Amino acid sequence: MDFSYTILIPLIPLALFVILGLFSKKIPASISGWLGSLGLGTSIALSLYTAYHYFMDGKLEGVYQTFVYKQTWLIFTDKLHIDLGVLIDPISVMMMVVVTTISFMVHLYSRGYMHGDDGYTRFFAYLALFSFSMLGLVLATNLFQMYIFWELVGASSFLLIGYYYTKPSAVAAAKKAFIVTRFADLGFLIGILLISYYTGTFDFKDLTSLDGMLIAGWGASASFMGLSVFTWGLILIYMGGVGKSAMLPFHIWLPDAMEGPTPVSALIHAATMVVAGVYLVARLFPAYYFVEDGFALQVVAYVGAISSLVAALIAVTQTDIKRVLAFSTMSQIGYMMLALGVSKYEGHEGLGYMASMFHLFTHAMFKALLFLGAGSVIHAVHSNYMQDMGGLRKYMPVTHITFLIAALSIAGFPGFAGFFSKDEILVAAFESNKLIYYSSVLVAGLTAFYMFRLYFNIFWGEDRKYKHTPHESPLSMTIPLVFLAFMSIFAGYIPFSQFVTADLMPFEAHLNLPLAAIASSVGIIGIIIAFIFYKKPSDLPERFANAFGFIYKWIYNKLYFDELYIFVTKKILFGVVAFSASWFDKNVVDSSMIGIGNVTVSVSNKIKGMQSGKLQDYAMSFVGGIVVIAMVVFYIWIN
Amino acid sequence: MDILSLFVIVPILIVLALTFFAKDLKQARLISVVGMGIQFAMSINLIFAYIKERAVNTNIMVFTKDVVWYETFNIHYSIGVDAISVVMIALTAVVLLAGVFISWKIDDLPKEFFISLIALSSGVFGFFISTDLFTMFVFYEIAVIPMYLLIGIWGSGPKENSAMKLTLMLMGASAVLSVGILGIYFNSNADGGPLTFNIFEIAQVNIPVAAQNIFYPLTFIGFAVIGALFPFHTWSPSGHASAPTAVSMLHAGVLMKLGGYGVFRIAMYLLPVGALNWSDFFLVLSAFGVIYGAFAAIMQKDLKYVNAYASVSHLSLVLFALLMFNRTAWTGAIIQSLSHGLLTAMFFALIGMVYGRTHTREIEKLGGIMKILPFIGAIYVITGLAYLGLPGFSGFVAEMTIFVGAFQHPDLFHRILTIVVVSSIVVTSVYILRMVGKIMMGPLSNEEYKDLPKATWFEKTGLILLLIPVIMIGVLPLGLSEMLKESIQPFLERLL
Amino acid sequence: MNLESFLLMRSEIGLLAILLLLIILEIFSNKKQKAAVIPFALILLAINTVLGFLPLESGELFGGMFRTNALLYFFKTTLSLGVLILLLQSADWLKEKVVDENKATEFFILIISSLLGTYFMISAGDFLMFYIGLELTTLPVAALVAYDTYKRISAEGAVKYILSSALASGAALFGISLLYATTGTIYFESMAEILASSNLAILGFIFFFSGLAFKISLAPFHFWTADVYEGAPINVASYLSVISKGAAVVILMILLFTVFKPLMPVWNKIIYIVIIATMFIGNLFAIRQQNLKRFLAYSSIAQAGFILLGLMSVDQLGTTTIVYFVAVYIFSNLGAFGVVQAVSSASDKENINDYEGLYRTNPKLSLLMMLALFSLAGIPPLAGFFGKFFLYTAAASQGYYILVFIAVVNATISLYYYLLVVRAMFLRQSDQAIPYFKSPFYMRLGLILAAIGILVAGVYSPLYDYIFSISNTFLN
Amino acid sequence: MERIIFYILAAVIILFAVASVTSRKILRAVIYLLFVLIGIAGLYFLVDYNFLAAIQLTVYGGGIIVLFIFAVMLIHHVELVLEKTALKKKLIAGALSASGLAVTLWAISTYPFPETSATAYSSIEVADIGRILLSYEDGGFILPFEVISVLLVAVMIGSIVIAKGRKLVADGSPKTEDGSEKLTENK
Amino acid sequence: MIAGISIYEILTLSSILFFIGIYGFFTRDNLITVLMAVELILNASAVNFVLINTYLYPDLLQGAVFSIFIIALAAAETALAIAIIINLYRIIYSVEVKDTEIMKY
Repeated sequence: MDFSYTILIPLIPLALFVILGLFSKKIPASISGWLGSLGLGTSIALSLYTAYHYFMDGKLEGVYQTFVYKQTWLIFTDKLHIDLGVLIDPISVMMMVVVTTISFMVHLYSRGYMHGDDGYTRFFAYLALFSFSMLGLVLATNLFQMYIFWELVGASSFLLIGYYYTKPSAVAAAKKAFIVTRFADLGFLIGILLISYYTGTFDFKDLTSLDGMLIAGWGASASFMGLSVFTWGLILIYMGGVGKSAMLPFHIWLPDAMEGPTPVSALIHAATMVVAGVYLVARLFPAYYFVEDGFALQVVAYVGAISSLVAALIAVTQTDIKRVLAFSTMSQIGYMMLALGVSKYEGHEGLGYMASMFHLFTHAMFKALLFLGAGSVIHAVHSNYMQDMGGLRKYMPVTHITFLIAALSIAGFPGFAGFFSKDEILVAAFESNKLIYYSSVLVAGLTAFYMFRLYFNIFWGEDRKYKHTPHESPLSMTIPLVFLAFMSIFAGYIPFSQFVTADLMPFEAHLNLPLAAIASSVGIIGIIIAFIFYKKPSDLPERFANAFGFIYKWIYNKLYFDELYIFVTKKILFGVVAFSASWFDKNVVDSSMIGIGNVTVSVSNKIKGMQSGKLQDYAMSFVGGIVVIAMVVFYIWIN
Repeated sequence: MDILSLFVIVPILIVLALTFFAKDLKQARLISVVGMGIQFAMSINLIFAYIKERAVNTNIMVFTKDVVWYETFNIHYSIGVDAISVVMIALTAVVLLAGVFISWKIDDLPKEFFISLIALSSGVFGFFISTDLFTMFVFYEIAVIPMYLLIGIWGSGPKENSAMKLTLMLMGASAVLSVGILGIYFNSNADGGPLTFNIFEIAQVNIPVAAQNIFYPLTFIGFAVIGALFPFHTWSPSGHASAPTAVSMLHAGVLMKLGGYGVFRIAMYLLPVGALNWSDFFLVLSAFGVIYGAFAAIMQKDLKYVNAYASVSHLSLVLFALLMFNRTAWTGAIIQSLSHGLLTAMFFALIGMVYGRTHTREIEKLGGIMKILPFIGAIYVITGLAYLGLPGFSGFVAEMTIFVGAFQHPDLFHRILTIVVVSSIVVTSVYILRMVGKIMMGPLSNEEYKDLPKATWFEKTGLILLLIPVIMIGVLPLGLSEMLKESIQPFLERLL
Repeated sequence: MNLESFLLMRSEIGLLAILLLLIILEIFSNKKQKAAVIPFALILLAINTVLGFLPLESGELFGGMFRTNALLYFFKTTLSLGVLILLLQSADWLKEKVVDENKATEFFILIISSLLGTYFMISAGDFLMFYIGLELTTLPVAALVAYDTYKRISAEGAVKYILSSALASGAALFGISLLYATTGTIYFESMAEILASSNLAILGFIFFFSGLAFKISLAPFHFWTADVYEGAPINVASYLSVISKGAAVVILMILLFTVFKPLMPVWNKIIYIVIIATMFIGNLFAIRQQNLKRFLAYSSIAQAGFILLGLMSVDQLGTTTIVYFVAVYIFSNLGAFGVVQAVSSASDKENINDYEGLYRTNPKLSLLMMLALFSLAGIPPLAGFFGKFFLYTAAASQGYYILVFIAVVNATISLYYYLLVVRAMFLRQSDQAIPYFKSPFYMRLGLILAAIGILVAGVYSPLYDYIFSISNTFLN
Repeated sequence: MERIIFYILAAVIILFAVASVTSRKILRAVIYLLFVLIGIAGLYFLVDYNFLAAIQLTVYGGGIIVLFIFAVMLIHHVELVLEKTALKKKLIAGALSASGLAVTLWAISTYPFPETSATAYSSIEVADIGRILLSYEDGGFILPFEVISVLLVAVMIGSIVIAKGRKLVADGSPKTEDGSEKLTENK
Repeated sequence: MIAGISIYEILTLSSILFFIGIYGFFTRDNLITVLMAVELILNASAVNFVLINTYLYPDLLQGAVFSIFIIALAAAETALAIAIIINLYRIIYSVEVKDTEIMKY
């Protein structure tokens, strides 16, 4: 079977980017939107075809095969070289579909949303760049290729967040996103260096092969602080994932990233880029699982669980709807992480892995939908804040319905996509770690609560004083909504375990009814509470918030993470390290160099008296010179 | 006339043409552009000629030529190139041509400006083609001294002091270097045979270890000062800040590369034992320089200072990589030299354009320029991203090659230092984004900036000239890196 | 001894002939005709210089009192060329003397007799000839220092010069007498055979050395230099700094390498210390100078320190390098002094400050000045670089790396003050810049010759190789 | 006998030399110098070098001393009394001279001069001197003899040029005034 | 050859004379007296030459002839020096050493 044509899937957006980027001034807005959508349309068609092709025929003796097409790009040493290419296996195909789908939807949507914007063409160029980078990341054949596209994704995210570059907050957010993720990527890079040093390869195939150097040989490697260096390497690589996926403690950039245009948030910060961390762990899953008995994987699980819980809590308190969604995203990605973390490898044991990917898939659909819906709302009312919204269901029926579907889906309402994927995660957690399971259930409830808090606040309640009457968005924006709503319902019925598994062998997954019941009831309780609190305006939420007092405040302020970071960066890194470096440079290093010159000049001034202008002084020094030289010489001579 | 000597002779001819025929600015820049254009074409030609020649010629150096100069001292005018010199020559030609374009509108003493610039270039070219220590040293000093006039006459701010500091520190370093060179020379007959300045003849000799230990640091420091080795880098920030745009470009882009090149080709190649014995000491210095330069750059208020400290950081990385003693790191070091040369030249060009329009370089006073000057803004952002090592640009290739190479060092201490150095990429992104974010993005800081003139065609030409190789290296690095690796082989054989 | 052997003294006889012709001219010409004395003398000297390029045998005359060989002969020609350039540069100044004071011919007579003195000094085969040559070099110049008889500083400089040099030559003479006491001969060759290391011989050597060190202006025997240069007319200062210093260096080298070779362990150390002291003193004083003549005086002191580096290598390399450097140094210094002279005669300004903005009014002069200063500082591709580098090489060839290191540090310091002048000319702009002026023909010719020397003497390696090929003649 | 004469002469030379460099009356100093020179001539007589002694007396006594006296009289009136030299200067100068002398004497005293035998010694005849002075063979001094004549001419011309009266410029005001005025400020 | 007097005594005498001259050079306030001190210095050397010649190397007359030249040179030097001093006197009406200090540093 030949999948080499898949290389076109990322290359089409690249071509788009080059064309739109180089000629952004020349191409009229109307054309560039269509051009972008068309390009992505081709990509999605290709990737769907690939998916079909692969999942139908990609098996050999019941195991999904991995296809690799690559070209050497840069050679470091005899063993280490960077290849660029495509790697076709279940998760990459699945991700490819997700990325092209969402990207295509966002392209379509943006044609309406960005209408009339100055940098319309530029926007589409960035989108194309992002799609290219993300696809390159997804299809990476080795760690370094992934790192390359990882960075590119970061950069396009920077460009897109900072799209409204005249807005200081957008610039700050873009910078923050870039720098925070870059700091995390530092870990990624060092991890790559560590792993590649000991294994002599970047290649995913070698790294995840069960008898490869990494998995088979970790026990023999050196250890550091009680852990194998391989474990350290994996943890460091995971640090990159933590950064990109906005897990604790590198999550702080994600809420701010909402400064970007809303379609961007849907594409990057909900559906695709932020799951890169999940994808990274999934990509290296055998390594995480087998090295040092899965210690690194446990780290993944706990980071995921904690992030998911913390994010859910914070989401409850936020009033900016995009921020609510951002924290929700973080929480859901935590879910995926923890699912991976609790997963095992073989057969049905690998349920968590499957669940994680499944959730990734469904989440992409409904979260994109939520964002696009939110975008539609924002587009209508020109505000991000809940207090500026209310009763919009009358004005925006399509948005309202699709938003509701998405909310139900994310809340895990039975029958919707989210229900199925979330259930699998809970089952996996239940089977392996009870603590994580309970926290996940709690998160499920919280999720339902804050989603419906959002929903009721926006679409129910009283009308606010709108500057002009809100109206439904144009067709170009609603069509993607409808499509995604469709997906948010029916994606759940895809038999994912047939396609995506840890050991590449399909297995039968069944709904675990008791656990599903618990989860959905918790979700429904959340919805009901939200209904009570927010269906009609009341002072209940306020009283509730007051009852929790400083805890509420603490959570509302996102646990003061931002402040902590600002303290560390501004006060310590800038204020102390950077300041002292530049002070030291100016006052010690430079001064000492100048000082050498000054000393020379001042010595020169000090000794000017030697040249007294007196003839007899000169004579004395003349004779003195003779006498001194003679004495010195004789002194040496006598000895 | 052979293909290499032309690189020295053409600039001299241009200087003469300028001296005698240029009457005003127009003629001066016409002659310069044509001359530098020829030079540029020659350098492109050289690359292809080199590839062709390399296929049939396995000597270390190709296009060699040897003319006895000072018979008494066995000084020869001997030239030749390997891949390292070829790419450096190409870099020089590109930056020079771009520099001439950027200096299109120099108003004060234009003829003299171009003369100094081009005289300097003949030194640089000569330096890169020499395979004789003495000749190389001569060209090195020729390259350094016009700097004084270039900064002193056409600079800005405290130009006189900066120019003086720069010249004295660099010439002081070259003075130290001359002692090192003499030390090498007088030990070049250790195995019998005549004293020689020829690099490859010396490389056949086992210089006594005691001598290597003494002369290696002298030679190293002599070259490394111009490569911005901490703590001898302080000439660089003030010098760059005061220099006119094209000069900053040329200096940071090309001249500072002489340091790394010299360290590699002379100090390390000729004194391998000394290099090994001293490596830890200089390694720590250069690693410190990487981090230190990056942090110092964060706090700078003047755009050029930011870039100057960034150069300190990036060039310390070159030295760091050179001291890692393996092929990959060395390849990385050379690519880093190239990449930094192009990128920093772009940065200085851009800063010059912004300064030329707004008459300020203070970060605090600038803001939102992108809105007014979209082309400059876009290139600025691209340059910034490339500078902080974004894939697809040369910086990434260079840094990654260095990091991967350095991390292959079998010694744990070296690997730990590598990790420390790697972390500089975060600091780099901090200062780059801070700078880009502040001056290009955000609201317009000053209403007066609304009517700033757009980028002119020659400015665009200059920038694009530099950008093309940056992207070419970034996208397709394999050919370059393989070409360099081949030329690194002799170093490998001698040092390890 | 036959008549043909007098050909060995060709250069001396030539100068003597010029002297006589000038005296005759002075006696038999009226005031108007005296203006012709300048071109006349210049042409004569030029002929003598050109004749110097003809090859000459080496040999001895007068029982070894006069010896010559290719190297000495070459050096004499170089000195002659130097004087020619110097006279060209002073022709303008001299015209004034002819008009106002009727003193041009005397100037030529004095300077040529002093040149003759240097010839005899370096060709000397015994201490008596050496001593007379030394005095003949010194005394006419003393008169020349006071040549501007109405200037107080000239008079003062002359007094300092004549008295100091009397002291110095007295000391040298005393040293010679002590050396005579230990060896019983005043002939170089015999003394070289007999001289053995002893306290008295060393003391004699030190006294003797101080006399030459005075001429070369080595610390601590250098104090007269600055005052005398400042007081003297520029061309006389120029003469002192290039011709008489260069000749003294060469004879010092010859004596050290031949006669005093047995004392080498001693004089090596002395020279070592003296080099360091001289370079530092010269440089540290030069930094603060405002008056260009004084500035160049200190610079020439520092240069003297550099020259001595060549003495550290007691072989052909050292010899060649010293002769070569002196030749190069003559060109460089004449270039610098020439510009000072040109500017001074056009505007009467001699301070560095006055040179501000000079490039914009007089670009060619400034350029030459820069070349000359860069050559002195040792910047390639100018001649001075090669000279200096070879001096380092000579010292390093004997393993004196520390000394070379100190020297290069000093070279950097010296670059600083040379750049101060460049800064004034090129970097600064001034409203009171010296206005444009066109130098007279002779001056331009002199400057161009110096410039050619600066530009060519380094890059054109056969010069050095030629000196090398002839410099073994006196060591063996 | 000769020994005593020598000591007397030595005493005369040293005493008058000291007197000559310390006397505050300038003309007296010149006369003391004359005595020193005469004493030295006496030494020459002692070793039978009469020719040189004669030259010493004529050139020095007859030439140089007279020159000095003329100079003194040209510049000052005869009875000029010099200022007292500062003690500090005297002390430094004395110490320096004394240490120089000490070093010199030490070096001389440590040198093993060969014992001289009176037999080898013969008095220096004027004829020998003359022959040597004009001989161009080995050991002849014709060349210095000639060269010194050039020197004397040059010095003579030099002295004349300097001593020659200044020409006045057309308007009659000597250049000296502004020349020296201006330059005195020029420190 | 002076009976009973060794070369050491001769050299001692001339050295003393030499350093008296040096001392005079250092201390005299008047240029003419300084010049006189120089004469002492030169005479010390001349004495040396003559007496060393007669004491140690009497078979050749090098020292003796040398001293003749010394005297001649001393005369020339003195003449020139006096001319220069008088020239100075005509400008500043002083021959004091302390008046020749305007050039310094």
